[in-house]
Amino acid sequence: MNDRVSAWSRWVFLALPLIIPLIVITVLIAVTNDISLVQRASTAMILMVMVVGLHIFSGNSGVISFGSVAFAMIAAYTSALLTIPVEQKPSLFPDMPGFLSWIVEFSLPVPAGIVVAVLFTGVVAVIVGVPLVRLSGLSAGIATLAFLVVVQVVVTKWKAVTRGESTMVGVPKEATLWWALAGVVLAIAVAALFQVSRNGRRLIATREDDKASMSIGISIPKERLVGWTLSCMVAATGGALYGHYISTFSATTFGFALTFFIVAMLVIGGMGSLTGAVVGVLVVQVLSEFFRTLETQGLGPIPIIDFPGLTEMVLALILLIVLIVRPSGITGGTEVADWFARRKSPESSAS
Amino acid sequence: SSGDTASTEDTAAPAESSAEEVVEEAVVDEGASGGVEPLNIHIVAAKTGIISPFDIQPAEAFTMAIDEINAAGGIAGQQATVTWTDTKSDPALTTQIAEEAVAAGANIIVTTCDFDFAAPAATVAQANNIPALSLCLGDRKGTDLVTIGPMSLSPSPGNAFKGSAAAEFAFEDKGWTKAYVLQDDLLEYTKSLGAYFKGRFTELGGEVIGEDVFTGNEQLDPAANVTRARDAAKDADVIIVPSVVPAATTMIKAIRDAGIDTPIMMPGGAVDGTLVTGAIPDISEFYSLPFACMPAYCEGDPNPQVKVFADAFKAKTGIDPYLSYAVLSYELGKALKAAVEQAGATDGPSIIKAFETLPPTDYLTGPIAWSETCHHTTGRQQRVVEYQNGKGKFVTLITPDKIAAVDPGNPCEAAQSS
Amino acid sequence: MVESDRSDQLVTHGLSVHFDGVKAVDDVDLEVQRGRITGLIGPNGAGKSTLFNAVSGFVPLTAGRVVLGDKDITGWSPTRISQHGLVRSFQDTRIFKTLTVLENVELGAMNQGLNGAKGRDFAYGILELLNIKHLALESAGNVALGDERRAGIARAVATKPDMLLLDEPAAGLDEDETAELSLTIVDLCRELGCGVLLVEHDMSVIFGVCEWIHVMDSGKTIAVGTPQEIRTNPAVIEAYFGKERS
Amino acid sequence: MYLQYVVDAIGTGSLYALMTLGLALVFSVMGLMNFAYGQLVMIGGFSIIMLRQQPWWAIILGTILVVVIASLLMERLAFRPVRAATAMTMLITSFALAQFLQQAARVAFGANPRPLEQFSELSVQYVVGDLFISRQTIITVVVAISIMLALTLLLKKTNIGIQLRASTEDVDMARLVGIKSNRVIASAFVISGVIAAIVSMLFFATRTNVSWSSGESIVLIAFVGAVIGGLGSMVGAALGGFLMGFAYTLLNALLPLELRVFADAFLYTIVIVVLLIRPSGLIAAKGARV
Amino acid sequence: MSLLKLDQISITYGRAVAVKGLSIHVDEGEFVSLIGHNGVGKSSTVKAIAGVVRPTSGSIWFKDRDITQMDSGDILRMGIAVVPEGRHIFTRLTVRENLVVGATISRDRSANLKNLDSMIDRFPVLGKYSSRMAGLLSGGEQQQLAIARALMSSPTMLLLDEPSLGLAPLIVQQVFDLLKELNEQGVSILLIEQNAAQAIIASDRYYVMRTGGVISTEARGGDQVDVAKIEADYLNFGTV
Ligand SMILES: Nc1ncnc2c1ncn2[C@@H]1O[C@H](COP(=O)(O)OP(=O)(O)OP(=O)(O)O)[C@@H](O)[C@H]1O
Ligand SMILES: Nc1ncnc2c1ncn2[C@@H]1O[C@H](COP(=O)(O)OP(=O)(O)OP(=O)(O)O)[C@@H](O)[C@H]1O
Ligand SMILES: [Mg+2]
Ligand SMILES: [Mg+2]
Repeated sequence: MNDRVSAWSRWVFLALPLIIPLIVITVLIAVTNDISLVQRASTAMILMVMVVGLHIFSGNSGVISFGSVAFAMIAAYTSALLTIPVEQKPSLFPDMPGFLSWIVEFSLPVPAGIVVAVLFTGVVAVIVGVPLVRLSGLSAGIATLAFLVVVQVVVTKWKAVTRGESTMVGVPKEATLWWALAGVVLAIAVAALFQVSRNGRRLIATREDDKASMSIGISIPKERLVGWTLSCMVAATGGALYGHYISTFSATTFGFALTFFIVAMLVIGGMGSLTGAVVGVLVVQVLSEFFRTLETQGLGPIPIIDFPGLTEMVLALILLIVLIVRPSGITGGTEVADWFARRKSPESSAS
Repeated sequence: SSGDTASTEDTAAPAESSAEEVVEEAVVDEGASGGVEPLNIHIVAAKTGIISPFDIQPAEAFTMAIDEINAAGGIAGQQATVTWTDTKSDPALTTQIAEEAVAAGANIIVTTCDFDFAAPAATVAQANNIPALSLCLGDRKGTDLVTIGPMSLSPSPGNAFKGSAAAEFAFEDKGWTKAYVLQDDLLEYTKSLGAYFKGRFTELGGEVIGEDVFTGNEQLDPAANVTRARDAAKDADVIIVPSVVPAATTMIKAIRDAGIDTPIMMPGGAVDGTLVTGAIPDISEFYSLPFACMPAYCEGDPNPQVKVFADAFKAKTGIDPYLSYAVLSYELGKALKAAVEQAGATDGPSIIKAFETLPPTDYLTGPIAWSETCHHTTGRQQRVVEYQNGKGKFVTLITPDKIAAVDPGNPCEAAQSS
Repeated sequence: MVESDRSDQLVTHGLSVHFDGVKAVDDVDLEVQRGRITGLIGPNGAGKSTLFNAVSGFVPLTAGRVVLGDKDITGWSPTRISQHGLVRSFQDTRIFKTLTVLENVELGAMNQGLNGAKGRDFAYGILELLNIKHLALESAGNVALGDERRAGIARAVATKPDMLLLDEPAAGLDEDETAELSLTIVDLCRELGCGVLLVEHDMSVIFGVCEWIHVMDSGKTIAVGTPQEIRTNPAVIEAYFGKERS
Repeated sequence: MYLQYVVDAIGTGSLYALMTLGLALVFSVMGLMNFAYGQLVMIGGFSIIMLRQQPWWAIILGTILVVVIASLLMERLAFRPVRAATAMTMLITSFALAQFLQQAARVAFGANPRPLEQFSELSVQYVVGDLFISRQTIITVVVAISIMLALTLLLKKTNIGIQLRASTEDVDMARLVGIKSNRVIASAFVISGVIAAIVSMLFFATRTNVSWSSGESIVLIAFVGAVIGGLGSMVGAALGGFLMGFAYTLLNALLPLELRVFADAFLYTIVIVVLLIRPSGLIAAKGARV
Repeated sequence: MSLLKLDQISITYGRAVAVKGLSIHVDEGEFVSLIGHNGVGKSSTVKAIAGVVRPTSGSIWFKDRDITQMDSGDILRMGIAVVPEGRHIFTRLTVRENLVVGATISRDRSANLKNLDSMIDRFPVLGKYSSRMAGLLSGGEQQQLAIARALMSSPTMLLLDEPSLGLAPLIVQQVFDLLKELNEQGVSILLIEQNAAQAIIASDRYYVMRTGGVISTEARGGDQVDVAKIEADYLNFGTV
């Protein structure tokens, strides 16, 4: 990157090449008014919020987290509890424990519910993060996975508050394509800001070499905690949006399947780069929607493939091939911004 | 259009709305009597993923019913179309597919057998005033008129009914007075079956001498439960295992391997059929309560129509029905025709109203009906099947006298108690 | 770092580090003064790097104390120690490989609050000093070994330490580069006003820049003194230089 | 009864220990946490069904053969190309592979669980005083201990073991000293496949069905066990797997009824605590210094 | 006839050219050193010979066979052993196991054992810590292990990339003595060294390399060479 550019312009280079095309695509899709296209785009962008959230921590710190879906779940449930219409609450939560009985007595508008849910999730993230950020490598992966299991069990079994195995219903279904777009734009903006910030750069240093970063005064737990909290809050935004988008969900919605799917999209896009997070979601979603179209409508000369499981199999195979052909992800861990920067010769910018 | 009648207020307070609806009914009937459009039925159920084993055969049976109806001239003279899109057992995708179905002009949405996976589609249907007919959902929440709304309806009698029926069979027919309940807490389905069994059993004067719980997923480790059962179930007349396959059969096998010979009963129809006889070929002293006794694994169903259905199903799909759930959705298909023809309209509220007022009819396994308060079926003749040496045998028909009073808000409690 | 806060010396008292059975460092008293370059030499495996690790907080002490200025820093975390002005380089560089050389140095500069354009100018200055400015925008993992080592030193220097611990900075440099580096170290010591503790096997560097030399063998101190004294110390010759040199 | 619980727990623990060994061997060889390992167990299950008409020894040999071939193919086609990639990429590759195999099994064998009754003689119980011990438990314990010792010896004492470990650490350098890394790593997959085949026979002996989803969840516990035990040694891995199974069964046995449904939450909370206390596992690998 | 011959090889990394058109050779039984400033491409050359990186053009011949595209294991089996830059010892193997692994290509167990004993003789520290994880050794100790490991394969040709890096002066002397001794026993040597004077004196012949891998000097080495003059030359040639 050019040495003259400020952090601000680095942010612009990082975020805008991702944000602008997304806005353009969204507008084009909205104009077609094709409900199924709108649906697919909304789902993809909400997932993208979660993937970008994961990237903020895992991508920059190099520490695996399988826990981000747990935070999405916490936020989805929190926002649901806050926003379900007051009239429905008594019948949905007849056994709400005393100390939470106030929840039954009011309901917030959805945007407020999402904001409160994200803030609350942030608090949980800090509490969980303080011990967990001390772990690295597979230990961190397993510990975050364990946290996911714990949250899942609690959500599944704490029937009075979460409706247990029963699905959460009555959640206002308000999230639209535009909400999803707003979520993604916000997520990318935040992620890019973090990446060019002092904290973000320090976190990247700890990813490269923990000992060396300590030797120049970087506190690994502190930097990780900042990244972790931010990451969980962005994932939480995705989770809350998801909740208000599908409007009925249960703990299994936020399970291992979603977790691995999100991690896979990050890796396929190229771990360590924000561009990778965005590209990974796009590629995987476009592919899987392509196959779903084949399955339900056929495509031009290709007839409907009505063989349950076949398209999933082929999709998994294609993802496998992508990984084999490009083990470091589609972007190889570079940013769009790097492609601009590479044009300039090092000599000219160093002088 | 006339579909606007069901508003959110109605959803929240179903009891007081009934009077209004009677008034509106006339309006609806008048407005729609002009002619019946062809039905555009969308099945939003899984062909793949974890719930698919429960969805596939019922969806096929439903399609078969509609095919038969079409061959015989259609619904009110119109050919109905059926489209089945795979939800892949994914709730988010389910929402998406349901909305696509609405956009494609569906007038009926058929949802999956499990509440968690059906709810997203049912919610969309409700929001658009389209009937959300479940293939075989047994959970109260799917049909209580409140959780989803009045558009949702199921051909199943519900878990309250099944659990109560099982308790009455155990206590009255078999004279079992001491039960040990080994509860699978994996699903709302398994939990409510257990709860209703216990409720009715103790109401009748039976005693639950012990309880235990397990989670019936793939990593189930039955050892501790079996060890405990060996001790605690010594005096039990019956061990109740409300669970689903494959965990249920793993647990039953472990109990038998441990040398415990006490009768075992599943108070519902999900652990049944070839899923049981295939897995434990020499299973004995096992009882279940399916909706029909399918000839492939069970002899003696009193209704000859069951064999006709099973043969037709085999002829259509190439495999025997491995569970009895297929009969439910088959009956649903037949009842749908009756309802539309009675309503003389294809808008959601009219069809639902017609379902509620259809007279009890024997479509396949005995007379069934729905009512304004209960969107599960009433009057079902639940079968009891006994397995000895790997063979199933029909024992008796049972319709419970009374639904256990364990869940105060259950709108079917009064409707189903005779 | 505020000027008046600066620590004037680093002292170890009876420092020992044992690894199940191996006495890597054994009862070492060492003193490094600010503004002066102290050499630490000894045969391979003498315990020099371990002493670095102990002082900078990377391995726990078995016994003894480490005092930086007026603070007892025994048991502090590496982060805290480096924030208090004691910064070390690594024998195997530990450069941030996927970052550019410049970014490596900028990260060092952040330790004393230099960020943004200020940090970058400062970093360029240090790269210039170490003669690797032309590599500023290269990925640090792609530069040749000698350059990588200089980048590592630059990164440590950018933190503006009070005490700078350099582990074999000249390894992998050829003779004229080594000579140049020696001069740079002297400059650094003078300009930054820091104390330098230097581990090096290249005697031209040690005798060229050190005012004071500490010699270890098998974890123990075997000699301390001026370059003249050490050069002729028979124990040091025996253990370290080899007979040919004398 | 408490003693009986301990016996039960030892049985479960040993099965997971065995599973973890197969996982840990591949990890120690190429730093790969093979999520698709569970699918090998599933493949084992289906091959038992396919071979059900054969005599028992043919089922055993056939299953081992099928699973070993599957394991080798995995290595050759999916993992070799990503060997140089990050641990994360390898993990996700194995995840994609697992998905693929699951769906392939779904296509090949249908959505429903397939009944399976082979090896059910293994669940015969012996009565020793007050205790019931199944044949399966005894065999599992014996097999797990022998395989653990055999693998430890293999890795520590034989040339191939040393070459295996060398290849893990630095494939380029291993080539430079003349190690045929491809062959060496493939041999680890063969062993891992044999273990998976044995696991599948022992595991399905107590089950009644095999389905396309059979392999998914069991691998998770083994996964966690491997990390808790510390991936540095076979003993550590086996210990970790064993403790997971052991603790799981004991929690199920000893928690009061109301808390029993939270058993998983307790187990995984313990996992987190253990990791916080010993981040690199109970038996940590040595070899890293500053 | 040369034993090892590099003919016009070029090596590039992405867009960066590390070596361009380099031709050098080592004759049978010869001790040749290759010196040059930082980053001129010495290590890249070694890696190309060893088969770790592939030259973009040119060819490498050993014992009259083209080894340019050969697998590094096969190159070793032909008799070329490498002490790589940065040691690359196997940190999670014990010291002894590192040595054993060095003898992978030889099936003669007794010869290997003898070899192992003689290495431990040479480098006593390796004997002292033989059952310790190699990653725990000090830098210089690891360097000694890397040299010893390469010798375990009884090579006919030895490539050494800065073997004296991190070694104490006394040990450096020992290593040079060892190299001379091996050379006298018929092992051909290509040595890369920063310690130019010592390398030149030890070798029969030396090359000075400049940026981009161009050879600026090829001259005779040996005891009688005027080191001061060479150093002066070297400085001149090295400065681009
Ligand atoms: N973590 C450890 N565990 C066990 N032994 C260790 C550890 N760290 C260092 N040692 C041993 O302590 C001794 C001193 O090592 P150290 O690295 O301090 O030597 P050094 O003086 O820096 O040598 P060199 O000049 O070769 O770098 C060595 O014998 C080494 O093997
Ligand atoms: N992996 C790589 N990617 C890109 N450039 C590289 C890579 N490795 C080396 N280079 C470049 O190739 C050139 C030659 O590097 P090489 O390591 O061969 O030099 P060297 O002569 O061994 O230097 P030194 O004496 O410092 O070890 C350097 O300019 C270096 O920046
Ligand atoms: Mg050292
Ligand atoms: Mg080099």
